[in-house]
Amino acid sequence: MTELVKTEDLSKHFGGVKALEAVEMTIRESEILGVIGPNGAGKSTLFNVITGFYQPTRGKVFYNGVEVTGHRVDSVVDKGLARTFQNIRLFDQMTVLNNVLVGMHLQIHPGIMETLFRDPGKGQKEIEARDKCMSLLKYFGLEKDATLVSGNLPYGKKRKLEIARALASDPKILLLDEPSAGMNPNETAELMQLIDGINRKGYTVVVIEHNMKLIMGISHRIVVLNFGKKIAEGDPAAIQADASVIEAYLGKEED
Amino acid sequence: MLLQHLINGLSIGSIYALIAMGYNMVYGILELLNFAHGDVYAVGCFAALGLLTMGVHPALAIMAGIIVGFVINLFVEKLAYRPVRYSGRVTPTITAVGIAYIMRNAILKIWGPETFAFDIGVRGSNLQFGGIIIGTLQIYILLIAVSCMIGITLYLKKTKTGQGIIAISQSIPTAALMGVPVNRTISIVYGIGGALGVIGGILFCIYYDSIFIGIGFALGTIKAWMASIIGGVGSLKGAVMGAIMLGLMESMVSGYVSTLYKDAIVWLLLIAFVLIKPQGLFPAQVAEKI
Amino acid sequence: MIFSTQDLTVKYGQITALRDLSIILESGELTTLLGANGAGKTTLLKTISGLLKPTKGCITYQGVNIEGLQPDRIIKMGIAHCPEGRKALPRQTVYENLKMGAYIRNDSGVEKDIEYFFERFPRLAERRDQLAGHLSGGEQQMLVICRALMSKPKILLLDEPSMGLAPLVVKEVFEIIRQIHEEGTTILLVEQNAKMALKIADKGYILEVGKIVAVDDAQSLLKSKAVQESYLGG
Amino acid sequence: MMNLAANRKMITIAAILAACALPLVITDEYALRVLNVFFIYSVVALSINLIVGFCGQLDMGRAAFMGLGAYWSAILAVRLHFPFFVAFLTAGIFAGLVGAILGFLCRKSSFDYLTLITIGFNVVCQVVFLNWIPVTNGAMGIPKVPVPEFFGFAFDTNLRFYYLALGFLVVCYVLIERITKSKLGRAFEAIRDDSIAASYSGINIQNFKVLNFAIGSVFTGLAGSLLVHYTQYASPFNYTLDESVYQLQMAILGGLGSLPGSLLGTLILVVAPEISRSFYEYRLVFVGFMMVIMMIYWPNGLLGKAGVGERLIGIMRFRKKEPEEAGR
Repeated sequence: MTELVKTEDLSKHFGGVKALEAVEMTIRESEILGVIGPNGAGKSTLFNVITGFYQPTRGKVFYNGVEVTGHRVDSVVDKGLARTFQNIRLFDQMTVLNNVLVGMHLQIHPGIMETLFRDPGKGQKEIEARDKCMSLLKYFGLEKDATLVSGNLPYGKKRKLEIARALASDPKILLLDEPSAGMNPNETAELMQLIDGINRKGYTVVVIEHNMKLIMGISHRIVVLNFGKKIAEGDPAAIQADASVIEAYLGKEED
Repeated sequence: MLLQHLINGLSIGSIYALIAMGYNMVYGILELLNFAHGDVYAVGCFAALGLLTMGVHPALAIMAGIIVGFVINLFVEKLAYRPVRYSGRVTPTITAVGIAYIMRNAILKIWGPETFAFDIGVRGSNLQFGGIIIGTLQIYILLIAVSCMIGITLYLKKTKTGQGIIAISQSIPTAALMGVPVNRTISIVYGIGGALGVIGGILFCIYYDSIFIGIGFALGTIKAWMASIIGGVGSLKGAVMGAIMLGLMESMVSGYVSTLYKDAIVWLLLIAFVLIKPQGLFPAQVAEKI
Repeated sequence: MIFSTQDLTVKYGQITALRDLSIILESGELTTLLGANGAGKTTLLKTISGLLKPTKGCITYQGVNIEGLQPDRIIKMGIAHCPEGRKALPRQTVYENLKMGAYIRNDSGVEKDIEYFFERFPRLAERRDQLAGHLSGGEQQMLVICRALMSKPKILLLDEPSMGLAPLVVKEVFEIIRQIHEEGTTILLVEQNAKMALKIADKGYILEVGKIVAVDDAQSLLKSKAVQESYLGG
Repeated sequence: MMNLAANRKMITIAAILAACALPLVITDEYALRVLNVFFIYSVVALSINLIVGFCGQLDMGRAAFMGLGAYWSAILAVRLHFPFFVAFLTAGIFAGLVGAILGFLCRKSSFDYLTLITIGFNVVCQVVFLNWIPVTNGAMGIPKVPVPEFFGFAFDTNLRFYYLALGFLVVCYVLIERITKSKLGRAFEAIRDDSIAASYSGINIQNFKVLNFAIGSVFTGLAGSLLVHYTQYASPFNYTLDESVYQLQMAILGGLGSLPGSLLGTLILVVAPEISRSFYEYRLVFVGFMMVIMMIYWPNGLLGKAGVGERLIGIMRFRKKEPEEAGR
């Protein structure tokens, strides 16, 4: 299986706090990779370092064998990556459709002529992009909301829109940061199906989650972090049986 | 000659330091780009002028001016800033611009744009060492500025309210959980900021023997900003250091380059400074969380 | 019953974080509140301590309604909230942090109490004049708990005191909590570390998406499969 | 949807036609003059809206860019005898270049620094206009700036200029509207709403901020140039910080983020001082009160989308404090 992302000795320290310490991990093509660990284990920091938002204190990140350590976020994103955020980050004042169109930023190249000398939204590139975004919104059941201001959407739809926006850039890898936070069990079940469907379309998905039902239900492989270190890696069954994981979550059994 | 410029720069810098301290106390607590700082304290200075011309004893007049600065900032905070305290950055900044214009034009309406003599009857003599002239006034200014700085530092460090202010500047919710009355404490900070501004402003007037509308914005707010850019926005230590460096820089520029372009050159230096050191000399460490 | 909430509903904009939540704290008991991320545990504590305003419902403390009061009033009444994420005041020293904890007190015993905590936690005493931001995670947590106790509360709200701490430090922190409990303080403990919490608790509530799904005494919860499932997906 | 779009187009065309026909009704020279000034300032307000409203960069020094355009154009036309359209177009390019440079210097700066630097830049420009006597003629200003002239046709009456200014406004409006509705405009808005999410959509934030500032400055510079050719006099006292603040209020009054709002806001603030002498006298006080009261009760302006102002909050939330808390 091709390794899309590979990290070597990846470490990130904040002052004296070692948020990540010598993490070696890979993201393989077309898998669903779960990343779990207690609060403060360094999961989000891992995402942030892999995507260039933080500079690692030590170590390297490779995309398809090419080193991207120290690159700006937008140039890393250009390598075929998209993400969602733990606390939803939508463009609150823009319409649902425009949110998704921003997601397509790197795909649309209208040129100055089309921008200045065609009626707004009537350029060929723009129409194609719009059609693509609408079909994406349809897939997420948001087509009726296309003209609404995204800040006014209910919570569940915001979560979906964030995923739709991420997919609009047609990434190779989709990073989901706690997608089920604040969802009720029904919504979570729906989300699981959605993630599975996305993966079946050929996208590689990486999920950070606290919800064990979700992570155990959909992941092909799981990486467990604790105190910034990778403490386990394997398929869901192996992880569930792993003593160090149980300890990290439930606390040590007193003898 | 260099030494003379250093001394002049130091005295004007210490005045800027008082103004910048008042500004940065407020900034440190709410991160508000307080456009109105200078214009608010200018009201206090003009009130002092008004009392002086009515024949009130200078000490009383100055005291009254300081109280006016304190009270006005207190009310402005309550009426204008508190409602927009959590409305992001643009909204409160524009509110502050509005306040600045209200205050400035109130002064213009009452006193007009003229320059007035500001005579409190203290005329210092000059001490001469070799070729260098040190006005006793300069020494007084330095003393007053330094004692204000020490006073504020002690207030913040040693009193309960002072510690509450420091706590609020780190985290409003955490301070609230300790029992710090957030709204009242923030009001006090604004008041102190205004009062410090008036002290600085009046020293300025005494130093130059005159008062005009420009002591608010052009010589106050802008200098406080400049000092903050150099020292690092929101840091008291940075403000003082930045203000003194600003004073020295200005004194050097007008001594060796050009008085005419003093402001422009200083601004250009600052823009260059921002380019090289965008967070100032004493940056506050903030890690963005996503 | 020293404290209770009745039908408490809290909304963040459109999201309902708590829905008709009712809990009861008995005087001197340690009650723990368990649930996944986003279940509303922290929201409940913030609402009790006055940082958030409930949309509906009431909070009763010693027979008085306290919902909607400002935080500084609530701590004066004897409810201290020790927030999650080790919220020490990083730019103040350990000593100043403790003194801040006594902000509402005007009695002369403050210095004595600080000395008491220093005696009890020599690690803090060693760092007395260091900035709190320079302490390790465990030391900060210890400091934050002590700081909350400095107000001499009748009820202590503890939000995830073990979050992000090494196992050994967690043990230490729980030992502190147990001691405080034994000294008679009523405690409401929010934890992800379910087993440890239930071991020292008298009673436990389990929250799911803003609602209580189970309440029982701690021992029965500890034995229940439901707890294990909600945390590790069974 | 189609209907609405078609209607909008009809309304726009009708409005332009009505504006073209207006001089048939209003023949008063004074009123025409006010309208001409209104057209030009509208472009300034639109450019402010593009920078502040669409991209969330609080620029407080727009008047400096007007001045740069004006002085460039005046010097080229008066001293170097360039024809109007060369002076006019290069004024836009010049202002745009300066904007790009300033934007580039501030590309990594936080919100505060950008605001401070635009103010500082305004002060610097004013000092230069006033004191660089060999070039700017100092406090005397540059008189006798030639009226706009295309191929021998001079726009030398208020009526003739009316159509030039109207045409200028229409062209600028259309261009700005197209920019805001293109990929470019979406990128600006994305940066305003959430710059982190924007960078994760592949937007190079620094470049787009510079671009935004440069584009806005081109329009401001053009407006400055046209105004100076209309009034025929470049005065250093027209490009002060006060002027910038007044212009900012034009955009705020109509509603940040609303292009028609900028026209309405400008109309009110250009016409009001002409109608009422006392408004003129107290205009900055009024602006002060308006700013405070609007920010508290009415942050989305006259024509802003309902609720937009409320969400302007999102532009740059305080990160260290949670607004839901303690703020009540």
